[in-house]
Amino acid sequence: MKKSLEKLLNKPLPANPFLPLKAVITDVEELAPEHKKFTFSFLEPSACERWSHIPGQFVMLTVPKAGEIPISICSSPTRKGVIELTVRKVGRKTEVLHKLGPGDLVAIRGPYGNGFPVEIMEGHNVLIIAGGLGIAPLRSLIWYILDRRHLFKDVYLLYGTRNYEAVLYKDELSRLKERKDIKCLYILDRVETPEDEKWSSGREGLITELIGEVELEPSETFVAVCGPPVAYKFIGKELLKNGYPESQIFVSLERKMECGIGKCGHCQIGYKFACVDGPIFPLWDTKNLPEMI
Amino acid sequence: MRKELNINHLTRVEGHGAVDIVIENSRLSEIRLRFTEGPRFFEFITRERLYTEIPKIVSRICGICYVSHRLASVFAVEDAFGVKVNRGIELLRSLLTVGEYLESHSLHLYFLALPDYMGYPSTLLMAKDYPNVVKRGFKLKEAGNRIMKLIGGKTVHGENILVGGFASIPSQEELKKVRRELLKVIPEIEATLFLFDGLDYPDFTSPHTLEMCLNSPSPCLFSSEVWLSDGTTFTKKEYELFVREDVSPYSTAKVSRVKGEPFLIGPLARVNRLFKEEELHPKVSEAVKRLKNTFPSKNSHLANLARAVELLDAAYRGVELIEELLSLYPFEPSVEVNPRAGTGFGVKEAPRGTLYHKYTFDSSGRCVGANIITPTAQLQSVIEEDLKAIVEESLEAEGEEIKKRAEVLVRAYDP
Amino acid sequence: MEFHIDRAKVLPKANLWELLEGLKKRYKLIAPVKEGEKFAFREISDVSSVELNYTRTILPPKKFLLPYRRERFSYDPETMEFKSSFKAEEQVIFGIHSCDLHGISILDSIHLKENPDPRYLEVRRKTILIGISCFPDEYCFCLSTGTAFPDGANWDLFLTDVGPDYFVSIGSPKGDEIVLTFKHLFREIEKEDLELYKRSTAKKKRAFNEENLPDLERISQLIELEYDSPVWEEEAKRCLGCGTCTNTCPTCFCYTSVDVPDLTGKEVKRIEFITSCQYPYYSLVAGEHYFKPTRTSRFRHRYYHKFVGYPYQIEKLGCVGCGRCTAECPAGISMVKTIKRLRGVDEKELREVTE
Amino acid sequence: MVKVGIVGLTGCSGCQCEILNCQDALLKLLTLVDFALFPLAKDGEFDGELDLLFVEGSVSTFLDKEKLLKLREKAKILVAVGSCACYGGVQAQRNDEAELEQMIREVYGKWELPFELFKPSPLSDFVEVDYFLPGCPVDKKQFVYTVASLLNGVKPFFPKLPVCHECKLSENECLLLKGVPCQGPVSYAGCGAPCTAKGVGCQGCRGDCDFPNHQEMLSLLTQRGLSYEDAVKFLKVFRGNSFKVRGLNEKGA
Ligand SMILES: Cc1cc2nc3c(=O)[nH]c(=O)nc-3n(C[C@H](O)[C@H](O)[C@H](O)COP(=O)(O)OP(=O)(O)OC[C@H]3O[C@@H](n4cnc5c(N)ncnc54)[C@H](O)[C@@H]3O)c2cc1C
Ligand code: SF4
Ligand code: SF4
Ligand code: SF4
Repeated sequence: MKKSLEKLLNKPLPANPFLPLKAVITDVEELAPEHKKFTFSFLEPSACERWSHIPGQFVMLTVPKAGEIPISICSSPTRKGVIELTVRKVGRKTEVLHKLGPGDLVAIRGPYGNGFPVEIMEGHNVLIIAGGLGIAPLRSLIWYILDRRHLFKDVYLLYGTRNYEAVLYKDELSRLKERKDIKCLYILDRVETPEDEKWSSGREGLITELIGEVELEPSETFVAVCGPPVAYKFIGKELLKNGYPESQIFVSLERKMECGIGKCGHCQIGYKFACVDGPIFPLWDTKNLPEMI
Repeated sequence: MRKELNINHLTRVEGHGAVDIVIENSRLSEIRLRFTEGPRFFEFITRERLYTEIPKIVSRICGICYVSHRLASVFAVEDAFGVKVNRGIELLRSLLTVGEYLESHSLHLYFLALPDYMGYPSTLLMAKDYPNVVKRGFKLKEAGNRIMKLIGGKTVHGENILVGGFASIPSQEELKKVRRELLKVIPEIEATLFLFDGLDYPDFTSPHTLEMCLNSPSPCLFSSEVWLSDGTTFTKKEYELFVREDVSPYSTAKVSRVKGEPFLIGPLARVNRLFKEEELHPKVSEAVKRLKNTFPSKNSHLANLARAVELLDAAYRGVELIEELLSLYPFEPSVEVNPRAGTGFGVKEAPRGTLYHKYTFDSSGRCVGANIITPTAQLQSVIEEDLKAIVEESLEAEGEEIKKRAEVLVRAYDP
Repeated sequence: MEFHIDRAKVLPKANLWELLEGLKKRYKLIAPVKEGEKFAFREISDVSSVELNYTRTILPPKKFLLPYRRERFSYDPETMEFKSSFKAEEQVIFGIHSCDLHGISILDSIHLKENPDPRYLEVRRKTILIGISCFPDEYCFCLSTGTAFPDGANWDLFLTDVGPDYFVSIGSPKGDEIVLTFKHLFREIEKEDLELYKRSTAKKKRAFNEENLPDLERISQLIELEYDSPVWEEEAKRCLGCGTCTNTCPTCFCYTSVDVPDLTGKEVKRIEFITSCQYPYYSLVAGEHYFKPTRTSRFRHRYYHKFVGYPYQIEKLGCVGCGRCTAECPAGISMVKTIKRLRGVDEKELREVTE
Repeated sequence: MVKVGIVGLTGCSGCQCEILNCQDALLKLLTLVDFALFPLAKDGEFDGELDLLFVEGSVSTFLDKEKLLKLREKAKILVAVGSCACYGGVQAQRNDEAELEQMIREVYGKWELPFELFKPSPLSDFVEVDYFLPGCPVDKKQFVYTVASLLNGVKPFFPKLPVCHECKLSENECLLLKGVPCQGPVSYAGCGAPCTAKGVGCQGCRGDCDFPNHQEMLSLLTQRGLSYEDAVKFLKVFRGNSFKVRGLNEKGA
């Protein structure tokens, strides 16, 4: 028998990585039609203490009776004790979740995935690009950066949505606009109502249009992108055109997942697993990972 | 004064039926039994299909007696092609029929008929008060289901019932298990027999004069000869000469008559024949001696008791069939089938009555013509006659009561 | 001179049945049996049904380590208390061919290394693997994948047929224990046995037909470079997407999990069932978006995962050359032929080269 | 209590029979739901709202249609049970081959009938159907799972895997490889492949799996002794109403 296997077989039984922790919903906020932000707290106080994550990581959330779903953490690790998840109602399990309210029990395991390389990003400019629900994991990054603002150079946030109604974290993002330490550019697919007008200052179009307006030295900048799968191709192209290095552009990818820890296979992207090797990938990987975007 | 009584949906029957009764000046002026179920064009959809598809398609005529439809069509195809199966295949087919009777008769007795006599709208609702009776119903059904699943592959529409035999056959161990199970349900069937003997059947004499069934000591054993209670017998090839079908002016089922008369088929006709000809299985005969009701009978309601008698027959036959089967192992699960042009006939006793299939094939084995006569069609006129009689007897009663009596009667036929 | 090595013994063929009887008494014994024209690993109740000269079973012995359908947990949706009903049994899987042992070795890497699965670990610990030598048929290509022989990786005993006897290699302390328990059935090795053993190895190698072997040299690179080859689409046209290739593969491990509530809603079972990358829903995410939308992309993915993915993840090829995916494919699609086509060698040419 | 209805239109009652075979589930359900409408097993008409309605059978008569439309209005959730309700059933297999008039003439010998008919059609031709449980008959386990899920407020999950999946995992010898015509590769699993376990090829009673490769299926069937025409008819027995050889699987190529 090989030594390596002998070692593996003789290890004490590990804790079951599939066993989630009980958590309770403490708050639900309706952000936009079909989009709700849920705040959770673990029932066991020590679990709250122990919890920490990196922006960009996700959890496996058990929706009682319906099943487990992978959801990005949208709260920042710098704010201890709470986990916030923003969930769009798209199907079987999310529908059931949307019916739950404060006091209801769920179960959570994680955090999983690699998260954004925040430590490497320190000391650099950061450009954050969010499309639609993609703002969720990036919200975690935004607050992480803002809470440790001194560690980073200039920060930009580009955010595109369908219209004002679909904008998530409306208050929070409006307030960010006021701040001096982050530059926010918002755009809408359609500007129709006065609210739309106010939100994007009348800007209508695709998020790619904003990239050219960013005043950052590309080689000194890390880019974090999250949005619908179809958007990556265009955003990537535009970023490269503007001189951002491929190895400094990070995208968050979504795949079907059943386990979160590299066992079920559903999330394979080329030779990598989105759950353990991702969900954050440098754009450079697109060259090597067919079907990535 | 004109009174119209309509039963728009007969409940607790397998098909869809309605009864219209018109009473004028305290006299029955019109009565109609209508089958409202949509036609499914079986004689049409079997056309141009290969002979191998026929049993599968006609299986879908009825989900409760699919074994009979499948086998009747298989007999017809084999008749057309001159196929002779071996004894083992024949016995397995009989055993399948045992399964079908156990399931179909116990379904009818416990789930469709029994609530009428126990005063419940449904057997399911009896479960609280009579859990054991309900469970016995399930248990008997299950015994039949297991046999059908074992041989046919599924409980309903098992696909392993083919022209020429079977794709595979059960092992001896599996058959022995079935035998053990059959022996175990025999006491339950006896209990059923006495339960149904003890029920309060309405006094009723059906006006029909003619009864018909296959000439065989058990519906689980096959025959190609048809028996009429007036002493006539004829072969399956002559079926259409005797049983004449007409399109009904108000029902989706066709109407049949023999010698211009309505005629009784089904469990009561079969059991009546066995008594008349003294052909009852000896073990069944023993049990039947202890019953308070007697056969032959013209009380249509006793079809229910006749079903219970047949259940017992089926179980005993099943045990015997398995014994013979075990002595035949190993045998070929199927025989070769070579299609040729021609017409074939198949008759079989389905749980609710005699069934007739006829197909004509071209030389490559594609169907070019079909005729299927179902028990429901053949029962239509005899049930109508019965209804007429029962309504005339009940003219004094309340409308609801008349309806109720009519329903119970129709249900006894399990159309 | 007395010849003696501790890592091997000789089991005279006649003694095998007694060994199996003995094992059956102590453990759940699993071994190949014949079913129809094919073979399957089954729990054995009568050792005389064990089939020693089988080609390949329809399903690999994987099913006794990772059941195709298993309950991960059950839980009470009110309290969110999770319960695992998982139990591992002491079992012996007897008669595993070398390729399947390598297959298990791949599963070991997946389930024991990163994020180890305690369920797998427990089963694995309680399972004794006894291999047996074999000869290739036209579908086997384990010589190319380097899995034709057990390399001392993960089994307990390995029986090599050397004519009158089995040459028994001992791979683990557990294997040793078995030999000790049944001492009387084994004898020491003699020099001739070693000769016979070597000869049988050579004999197996020679039994492969070059035509049935793919060239797997730098296979990862080949698959990557030929990513856009028309061969994929041509082969995929015939693919039914039935999933047989992955379901029968000793190294495939993908599964889907669903929560199944009972009628009363008091208990929910979380069921994992094996699935296949060949099924469209496998890569379906919200918005009806299929990441592998075409038959071609699904077809290609299997090769990609086996020959690029596994090497990246666990530094081993994901294929052990057992030939099941080819032998069982209803459409007759052959892994070896696809690889040969990708290499641009068509069979006629190949014959010309070898002639 | 949750009100459940189980009704049949034009079909063989095999599905309702199969439902009655779910002994354990039924006995449990009796304490959980009210079978408000179940004509096969229960008396009484019911006109109220239904939480959960299971409909068996195809729509072939005017009466069927009326009944279905009325029931749809009363039912919060409508589940089509069995292949007749989901696809039209065997009776719809030649819908594309002939006019209604011809069908009626061949069966009744005349065209004028006292009732209005149309070609056997699936429920979804007339009303919105929430869930489909195909199969001829419906599978017991799937039925119970569906009821359990819906009672718990969760939608049931039915990936449309091919029958080969269940067939292979039951470790059956592949029939196509033995030369027996089998529709497993293009048919929707969920039955547990009972037919192939008996050595009978899958007859496709549950309709198509996701993105079926009909072209290759047909060519495999013709290699197993069926003429192309017979092979098409073989596939059409249960999918006649929806089956088109070309153009059905654009996504699959
Ligand atoms: C790393 C990661 C992070 C995510 N973060 C968020 C987030 O922050 N907010 C959010 O709303 N959604 C997020 N998602 C997507 C979310 O997991 C799916 O929308 C959810 O699982 C759908 O479940 P459902 O039962 O409601 O949908 P279903 O009814 O099951 O199906 C709807 C669609 O979702 C797909 N889907 C089903 N299960 C999964 C699964 N386990 N993983 C991915 N897709 C699936 C189905 O294929 C189908 O197309 C994330 C997904 C991943 C992989
Ligand atoms: S890919 Fe095919 S040959 Fe290779 S291990 Fe899997 S089933 Fe065997
Ligand atoms: S027998 Fe049919 S269902 Fe089973 S694997 Fe072969 S083709 Fe698929
Ligand atoms: S194997 Fe095919 S024919 Fe048989 S039940 Fe399943 S889907 Fe229907």
